Amino acid sequence: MTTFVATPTEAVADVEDGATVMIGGFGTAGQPVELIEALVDCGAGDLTVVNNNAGNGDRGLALLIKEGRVRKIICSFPRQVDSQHFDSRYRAGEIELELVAQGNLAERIRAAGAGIGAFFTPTGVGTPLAEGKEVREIDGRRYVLELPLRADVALVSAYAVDDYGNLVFRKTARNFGPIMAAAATTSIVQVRERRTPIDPEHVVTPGIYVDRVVVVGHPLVPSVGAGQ
Amino acid sequence: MTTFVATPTEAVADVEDGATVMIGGFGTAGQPVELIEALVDCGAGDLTVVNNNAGNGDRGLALLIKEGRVRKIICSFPRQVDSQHFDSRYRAGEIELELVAQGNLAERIRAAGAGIGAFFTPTGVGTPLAEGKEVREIDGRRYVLELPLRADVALVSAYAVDDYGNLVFRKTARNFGPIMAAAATTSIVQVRERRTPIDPEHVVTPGIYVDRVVVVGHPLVPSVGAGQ
Amino acid sequence: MSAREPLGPDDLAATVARDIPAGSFVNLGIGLPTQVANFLDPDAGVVLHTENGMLGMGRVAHGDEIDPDLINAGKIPVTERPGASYFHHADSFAMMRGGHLDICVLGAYQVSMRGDLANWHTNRPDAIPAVGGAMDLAIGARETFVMMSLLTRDGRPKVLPRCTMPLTGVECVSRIYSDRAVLLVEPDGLAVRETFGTTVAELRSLLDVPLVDRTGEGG
Amino acid sequence: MSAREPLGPDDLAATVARDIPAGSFVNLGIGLPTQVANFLDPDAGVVLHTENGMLGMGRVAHGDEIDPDLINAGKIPVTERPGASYFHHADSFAMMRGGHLDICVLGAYQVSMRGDLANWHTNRPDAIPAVGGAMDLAIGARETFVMMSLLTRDGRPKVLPRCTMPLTGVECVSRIYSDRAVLLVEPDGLAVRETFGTTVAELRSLLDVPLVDRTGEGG
Repeated sequence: MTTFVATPTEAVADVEDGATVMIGGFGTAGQPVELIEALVDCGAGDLTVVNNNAGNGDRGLALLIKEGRVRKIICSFPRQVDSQHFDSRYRAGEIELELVAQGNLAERIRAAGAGIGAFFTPTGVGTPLAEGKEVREIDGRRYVLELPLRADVALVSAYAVDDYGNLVFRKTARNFGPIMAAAATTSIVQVRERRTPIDPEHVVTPGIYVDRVVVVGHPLVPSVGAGQ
Repeated sequence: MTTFVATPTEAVADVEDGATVMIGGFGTAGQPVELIEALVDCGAGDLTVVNNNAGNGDRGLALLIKEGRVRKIICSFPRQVDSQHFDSRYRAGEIELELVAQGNLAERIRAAGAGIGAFFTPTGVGTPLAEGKEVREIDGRRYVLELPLRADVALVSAYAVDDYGNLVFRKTARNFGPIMAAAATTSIVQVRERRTPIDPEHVVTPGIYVDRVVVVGHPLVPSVGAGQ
Repeated sequence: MSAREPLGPDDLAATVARDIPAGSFVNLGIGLPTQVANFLDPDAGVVLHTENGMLGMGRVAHGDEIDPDLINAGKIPVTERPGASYFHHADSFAMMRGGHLDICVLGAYQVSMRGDLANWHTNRPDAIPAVGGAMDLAIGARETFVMMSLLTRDGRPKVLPRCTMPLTGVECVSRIYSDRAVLLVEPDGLAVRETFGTTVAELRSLLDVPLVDRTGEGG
Repeated sequence: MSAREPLGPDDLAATVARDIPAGSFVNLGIGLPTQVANFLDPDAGVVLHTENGMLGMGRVAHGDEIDPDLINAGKIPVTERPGASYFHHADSFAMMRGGHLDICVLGAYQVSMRGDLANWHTNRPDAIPAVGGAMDLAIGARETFVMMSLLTRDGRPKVLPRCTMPLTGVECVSRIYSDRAVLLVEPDGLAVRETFGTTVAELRSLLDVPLVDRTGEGG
């Protein structure tokens, strides 16, 4: 059942040290900046973070990394022109990196939410990212076995929520939000507006996947176009 | 690229003997009756059909089975109060049945469209439907390995299409349509209306999955409430 | 001995409904369990899932409400509640298999003392097998409640040391709601929570399984 | 010897664009290959996919068009074309991995004679590895075109008998569009379709791989 809370601080107050936290967004699009910064303030550390990237600029995930709260990051594309906080922690040996091909990252997250125990994917076969993993030929093609990726908490940014916790997203800010909400024990969502009703045909993430919502109005948007 | 054709007959004219044909619908909701009956008329036989059920009443899939065109059916729930044409063919040994748990059926179809080589599912473990299949314990739970289910042709009923082949569905008639359109080499879709634009946020099946469309207006609707 | 009579179908459905917490996400399968919906408090915010692609399913549709595009898993026309959503079959079963539903309620032919469920195939040689979504539901929801008569029409127990019919799922049932008793499947075996028109002693003589008494009535 | 000069980046992008059939679904990766979009005939109905969840991507956005919620895989603000659609990341990569895209165009550090691709990791000891969607794109589309210079800045060939850098995908490249030649990866090896400011004989001396001449110019 979806609970509405008043502030980002309240929304993330119970995230514990050592938690695995999925963070939506692709670069800054769909990145739940207010929730991440509330997480910085709440003090939880030793986190494992799942995100496509490893922070951009000085806000959001980059700030969490800068503050030394992230023990390990699972992502597909850490290196960017503005990933300086990750870069320096990584080069100093202060953050562990698990690199996952972006589609395998998405499918592993989807598998966790969908109750799939493991899946054979063609992506990564014959590359260093398949090393140590089971490879099997099926119907004439080689596949590598990948495991689901679960989290204690997902932090997601959506566009709007209705009174029942149903979510809609906006343009390419949808990206990882829907699959992360389903893969985490507790999903925490920041939205720009609360609007009821949402047409049942247009719901992207049903309320069953939404545990906690905070309306942030127009969120902070770090500058875009800052690299890959 | 999506092609618009004038009649159901034209839409299915190249379906060949021995083809594997996915047919959307759950019972009669979302069943592409006009396309199926055009398939009856076009004469293709020795078909393998993938559908949740095995026909209801005397129309659509039931008619295809009655006419002896179906060599094998892959489905989750053949036996219904109005599945008499399947029942008699089955009891006479004239149709082969591959029974698949409904969620595994949906996930196998989804896997085909998503390029997944195989997946471990908890559904069916310890039951006759897992016999002969690989079972593996992962993270303390047992899973059975299931393979993707592909088709030469998918017949799907959607609500509306735009000029670009994007589809929207209506209520629970959505069911298997989106995943079958993605799992078949050629997807053939009947719609009630052509309407441009469809809001990009509301598209359920992008046009990339839609090969051929025929507008049938208000389609035939067999009676509902006829059993399970 | 309990003063009460064995429960009729409506009272049984009402008993299940009382145990469904407010705000739960619930699947009521097909057939008898769908009657539980009639006894849910409309204000409790219980959200019904139907595996053919909908959350927020409403009651059965009548007259002009009937819409062939809006049916439940039993293919009965239904209505839509505020806050409903639609999704395709793979997403619907991902929701179930992924453990997102709190409770599903299923009918059963047999349940074993460790919670194995048999509800899809009677082993009759002339039967056409059909499984539908039962296997996914049985293992997918956080809790699986079974709703059935305790005995077959010819008086044989449906709760058994081991199921003799083909299984739907292994160790998946958490509670058995029957006309004569509510049984809890616990790690060390079955417990009787409540009896209807019978006693724990009588249940012990009817069923060939050990029963812990949690009725608070002794025995 | 060909009368033409080696191609500049724009001519290279135009050469790739000419080979993309009308109505194709295409992913242009990030960086250099995205320039191909500038040379596609707007009336040809080529639909661009960006792996961060969109079909029907339009050109780069400018000024007031810039919308932080609408970016491409290189995180550059873009626009939306008529007929666009949005979807989440798992659906987007399912589209790619499932073989639904006709063509993807990628940059490369190295390509082997059998079509192995290396484009994500230089093996430099201080490099931070980053793969993004490259591995999924490389093996997902029906055809993978590589767009690159034929030689490194210090003059070493990027088409090799075997890649020395970590692979992105195995036997996945179907064509190599370079500044000096278009090479086709065929079952029995590489073929030269076209040369720019060079000859097949010169290519043979530059590259340590067998080359079949399909230029129609002899040699």
